Amino acid sequence: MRVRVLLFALYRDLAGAPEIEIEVPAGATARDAVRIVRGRGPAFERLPDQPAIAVNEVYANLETVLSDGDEVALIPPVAGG
Amino acid sequence: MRVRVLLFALYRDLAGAPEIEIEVPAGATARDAVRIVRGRGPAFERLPDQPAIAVNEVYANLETVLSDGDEVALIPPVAGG
Amino acid sequence: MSIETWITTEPIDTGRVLSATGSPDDGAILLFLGIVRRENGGREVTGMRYDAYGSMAERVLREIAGEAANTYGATHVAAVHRTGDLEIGDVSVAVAVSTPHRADAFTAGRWVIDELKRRLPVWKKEHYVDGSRWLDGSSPPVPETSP
Amino acid sequence: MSIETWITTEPIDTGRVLSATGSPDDGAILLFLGIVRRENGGREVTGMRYDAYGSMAERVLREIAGEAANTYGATHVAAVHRTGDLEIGDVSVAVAVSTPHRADAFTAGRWVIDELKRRLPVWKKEHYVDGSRWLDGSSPPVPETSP
Repeated sequence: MRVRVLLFALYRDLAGAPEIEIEVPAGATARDAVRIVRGRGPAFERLPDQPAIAVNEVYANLETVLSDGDEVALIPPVAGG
Repeated sequence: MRVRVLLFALYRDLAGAPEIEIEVPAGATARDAVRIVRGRGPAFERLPDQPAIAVNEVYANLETVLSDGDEVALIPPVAGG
Repeated sequence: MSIETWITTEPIDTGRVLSATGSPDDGAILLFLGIVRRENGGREVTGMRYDAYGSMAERVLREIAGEAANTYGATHVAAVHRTGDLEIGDVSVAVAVSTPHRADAFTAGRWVIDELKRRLPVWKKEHYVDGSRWLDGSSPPVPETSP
Repeated sequence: MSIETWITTEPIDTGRVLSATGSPDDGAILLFLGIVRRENGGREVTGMRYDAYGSMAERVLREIAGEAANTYGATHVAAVHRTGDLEIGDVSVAVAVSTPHRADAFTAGRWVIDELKRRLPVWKKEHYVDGSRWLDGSSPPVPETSP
């Protein structure tokens, strides 16, 4: 199944891309998705291996099981205001 | 010497007057002025005998010695805002 | 640092209060508006009369604003109190502060409102359908010894 | 109760934020504006870029406003965050709340600002004469167990 991974702010600068589509096996967790993204080359490997994430716009933990079409965002420490 | 005594809000309603000029002896304190005002008739006697006061627009206590021409205000509990 | 305070019988111009604040060193502006409510202590309020010892209130309000600037590092403080006959929904008091750091804006703004209730020579009479009364207030801070 | 929140790249219309609040049951309105400062940690700032996960930020901001209304009895909550390139003096965030009782306006307004810093997916990059950097932020509140 396919998931869309979004990168913001520092993570976007590190990876040099705002988003990436990846293929994950059935039953994959957000942690698996992060591992796959980080395997996409040296730029992506600069991303943290345990980032905060959101799945479909809701904060979630890395053990969250993904579904086809999910949107997974890697969330750097937030600094609004 | 003469001092002007100002009354506000509840005190004005009680006394039925916004202000009153009184004659006080040299060396008189604000407490003396209050006593003289309260002696001006039944309406004035309804004023408290130990009100908070201001002398010349500054909070002062009842032992403050007055000077000729001073403005003494009897200040009901304040309720701004 | 700037201080702008006034007592007025006219409707409070909140835009003017707000625009009295803000400079390149400020990270926050806080505006507080006190409003005449329809209800108080379970009774329906039909209107409110504010009386003030005008000249002293001007002086005390200016003092409070200056103290807020000194104590909380507020760059600008504007405070205005309305007097006379007010209707439900009317703004009775407006306070605006600007500060370099954000937490200070809340602290300074809150402090100004609290002090103003504690020592501004202003009184309010609430009107109801069946009468009216002067609201209970706070004993003002009279000094212990003579000046 | 009304909630009005938005994320925008346009200058924040503080009048609109303020006018989203206020009703006959309210005794207080509080408006807070966060502003881009000229100086941060001793360095001169020349500008600021705000990035956001826009759709999620809209959702989180709405949640925060709703929680403020429920928790502090706020009658109206309006909150807006600006994104994109901001200059010194620009308003980056505006929060307005109205409440029946005055102390609650300060508490609710402060809570909205604190929560927004804690969990709104927004980031800021400060520009200096000699470079720029993403500012340190807070770890967002990720749940301990899977939903």
